[in-house]
Amino acid sequence: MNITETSNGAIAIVAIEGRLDALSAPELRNNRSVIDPEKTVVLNLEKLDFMNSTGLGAIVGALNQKLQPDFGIVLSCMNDDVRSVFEITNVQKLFHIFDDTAAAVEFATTRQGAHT
Amino acid sequence: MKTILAFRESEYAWVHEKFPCVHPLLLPLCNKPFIEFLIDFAILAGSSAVRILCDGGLGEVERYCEDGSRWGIDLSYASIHPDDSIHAMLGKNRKFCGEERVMIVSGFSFIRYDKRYDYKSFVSSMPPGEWSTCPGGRITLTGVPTKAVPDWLIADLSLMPLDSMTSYYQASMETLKTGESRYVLPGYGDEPECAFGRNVVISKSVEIRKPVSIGNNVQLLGNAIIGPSAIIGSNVIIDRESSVESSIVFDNTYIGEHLEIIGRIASGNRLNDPKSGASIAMEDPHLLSGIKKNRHLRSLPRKIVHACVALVIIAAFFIPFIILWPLLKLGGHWKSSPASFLAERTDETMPLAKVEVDASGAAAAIAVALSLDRYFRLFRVVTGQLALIGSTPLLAGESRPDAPAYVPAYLPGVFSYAEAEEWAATGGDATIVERFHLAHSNPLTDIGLVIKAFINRFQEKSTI
Amino acid sequence: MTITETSKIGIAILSLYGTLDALSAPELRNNRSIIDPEKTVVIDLQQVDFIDSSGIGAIVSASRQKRQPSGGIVLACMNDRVRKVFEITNAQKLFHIFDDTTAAVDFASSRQSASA
Amino acid sequence: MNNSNITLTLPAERLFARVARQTASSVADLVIGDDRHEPAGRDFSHAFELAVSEAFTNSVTHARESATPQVVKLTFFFEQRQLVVSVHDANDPFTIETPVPDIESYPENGFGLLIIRKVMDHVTYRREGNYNIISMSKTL
Amino acid sequence: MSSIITLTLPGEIMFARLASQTASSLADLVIGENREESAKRKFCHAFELAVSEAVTNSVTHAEEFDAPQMLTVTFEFEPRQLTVSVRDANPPFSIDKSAPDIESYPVHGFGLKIIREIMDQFTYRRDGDANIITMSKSL
Repeated sequence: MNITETSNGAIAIVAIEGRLDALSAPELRNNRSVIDPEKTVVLNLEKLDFMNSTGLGAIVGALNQKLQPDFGIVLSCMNDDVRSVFEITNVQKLFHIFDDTAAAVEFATTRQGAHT
Repeated sequence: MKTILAFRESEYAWVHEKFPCVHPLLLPLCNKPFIEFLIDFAILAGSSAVRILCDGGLGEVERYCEDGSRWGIDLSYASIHPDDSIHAMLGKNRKFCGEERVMIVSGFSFIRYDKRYDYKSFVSSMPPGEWSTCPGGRITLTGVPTKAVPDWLIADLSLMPLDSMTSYYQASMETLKTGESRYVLPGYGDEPECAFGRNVVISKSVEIRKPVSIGNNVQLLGNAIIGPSAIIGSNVIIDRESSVESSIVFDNTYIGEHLEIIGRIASGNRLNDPKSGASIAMEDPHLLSGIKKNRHLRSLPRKIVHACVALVIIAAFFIPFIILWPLLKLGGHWKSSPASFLAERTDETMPLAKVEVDASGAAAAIAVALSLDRYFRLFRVVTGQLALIGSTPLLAGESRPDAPAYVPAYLPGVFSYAEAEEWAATGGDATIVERFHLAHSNPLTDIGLVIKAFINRFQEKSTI
Repeated sequence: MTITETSKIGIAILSLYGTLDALSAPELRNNRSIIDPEKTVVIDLQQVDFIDSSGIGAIVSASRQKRQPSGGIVLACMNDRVRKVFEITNAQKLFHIFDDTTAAVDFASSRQSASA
Repeated sequence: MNNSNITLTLPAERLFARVARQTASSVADLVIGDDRHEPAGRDFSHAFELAVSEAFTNSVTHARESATPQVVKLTFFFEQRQLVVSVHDANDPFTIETPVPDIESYPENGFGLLIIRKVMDHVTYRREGNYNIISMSKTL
Repeated sequence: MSSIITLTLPGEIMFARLASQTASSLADLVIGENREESAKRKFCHAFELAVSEAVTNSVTHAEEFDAPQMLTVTFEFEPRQLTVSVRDANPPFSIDKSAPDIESYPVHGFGLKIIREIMDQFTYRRDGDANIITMSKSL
């Protein structure tokens, strides 16, 4: 799995490429922006081919550590396979999910602005 | 032009409670699931792509609608939060919307449209904003109209909230009455106000009163009266002398004999009164019960239970068999001829000895009373080829009984469920009883039925 | 593997999609345009995700059946994985290989009219 | 992943060649870890995909017609940066010293072993009881 | 006709990925009536996900009891159905029916719920001192 990180204002955009499972989940858990409780992160999942429940646990775990549980992590560009794992476990209720990364960043920026 | 269909779980929570067996968006209206009416309307309005948004799970809807290729459109799914405004929803689906005009149908409501109107040009000329509303439901248009259209063009429509069983019943009956003139409905042949699905078996003495809609794999038996205003789902069995009038019968429902269902919604073993919303659970499965894909039937536990009980019977009757069998064989009373019977798997047959014991002497009478004529078949239960109790084995030549998709039609057994009934069920009735038990019984009830069948054969034979 | 056949100015274009191995090679070998010795065929390999010796064998045997072997089969849009196997087997020596289908078709039709 | 042994047993049918090669590619991906996106990594995995596809297809084409379904067994073993895959089958003995096919004669077969020898660093064949074992290895 | 395919691998976390990819490529060979691409892709993803969960479970449980052992994944391949079973030497484990509730931001415990949702049949049994999870789905 490859993680590439960019940022837009105060928002960190973390793009995950490849497979998110028990083997690669630690890499996401130890990502600096993901761990930082104050940092709002947009997780761009466009190039994520496969995710299982351990991967899902890593993303939910990351949200747990955010000060803003409502929008600390915003998700964008999920494919159908990944979305089905969120829906089966009902975890999609915990996240705001966008089909466009720019729109997700805008949403996160407005929410961040409103809160600080 | 694109369409977004947005729903919130809270809007259809009542469906989960009243009809747990179906996903609310797949709730049948007449003979089509609710969501298909909305997809048809989106296509009529000129949509090339439709996206269904929901704050809950859409798994079943996705399994049913898949990628929309069946309607020639691009169908996708996404999740939203319950408190998302229309603007927020559009933001979350910016890539989907793109620059095109988007029609957003939000709320769990039924769209009364008429397929004869030209909604396509109507939609492309309307200014952005709200098109139609009802309590809890709204159709909104975004983007700029693309062409001016003469204002004499009429393409009216109205929204009706589906917020309770009463409104659902009303919408269903309305759809049935207007039928295929307004909506895109399957199953309408040359007979007006009558829609029939595939594999519908109607006994000659059944009376059909229009308007009626009947689904796939349905069996209507002697003297049943269907209609007027009856919506029958798929995989339904309506037994003799029953009548269904201005009522809805959900998929996979079995309606027993001599039952009058008037102004009711029957689903599984529940009978609902759409006016009061009250619903009663029918305890006696013979009266009303749900037919669900009987996982017990072919599964391992059932075969194991049958095999164990068969072993017990083999052991218990070993001594009488060893004594009586040679006696009868020598005396020429035991006639066994090889024959081949239909096996459980569709295209297979199996060799099985046909045994006749002419109960002339005392020995023969006892042998038959103890069902020893079927002793050899018990070994087939141990090997799993035969069930201990199931359908009467059919000769290879006979036609295999077809059955509603969910209901297993044929499982050859040493004993037959028909033999377990108090009154001797033969011919058509036997198959009905067998089918009923095939659909309902599980390993434990089977044991009870085997004992009953054995006793019936014991009394019946010994009384000759 | 699926084969979609189109044709342009009398040249048959076979676009292959998926895997060309021992299991799918017969499908290519029995294709009508491939068998017809008079027909010049452009094979578009862009969507081929895997080819092995059976695949190479099928393409080589196709050109054997054409009246003029070196011109009968023209290959287009080879990705790296496919080109590597052609190079290992030296089969690229037997074919004219283009990175664009239209160019391949123009070449094929010029050869066809020249030799007709 | 060091000195661990993975085995995959498949029926000797063409249909399963894809499973054999995709499994080989997955094992190779695991061995090279995250630099699977580098060209070197992709070549390493593609090499095993090709080698296993060829070896498996050979086993299937020469499989004996017999009542008991013939089986092909693959074993993967990784040690000191070298991945070794061996293919076991119960066919008649054969040799891997086949001549390089002369391309000008438009040959239709014989490419298989050529590809294996080219993409793998080391290829050996041995007979064990009535089993053929062709083992191929490549160093990272 | 049904063919048996067996994959034995060491109980290490990286091999959950290998097993799931092998399962997916086998699922791809199962022929369904409908030739629809999306239905086939969903069928493959179902096995890729289910086997990934099952093997990950086996390996993570093994780590708890530090029992280094081999896992055996057996596939029964039939024209329209695939059955896969995962056998490990871990001590017995309980499959609680309840899925973790969502509000408590659970981090694990989803595995079995996912398998049950996407597979047609799922059974767990003990055989001697081994656990055997069996899952099947038809196209």
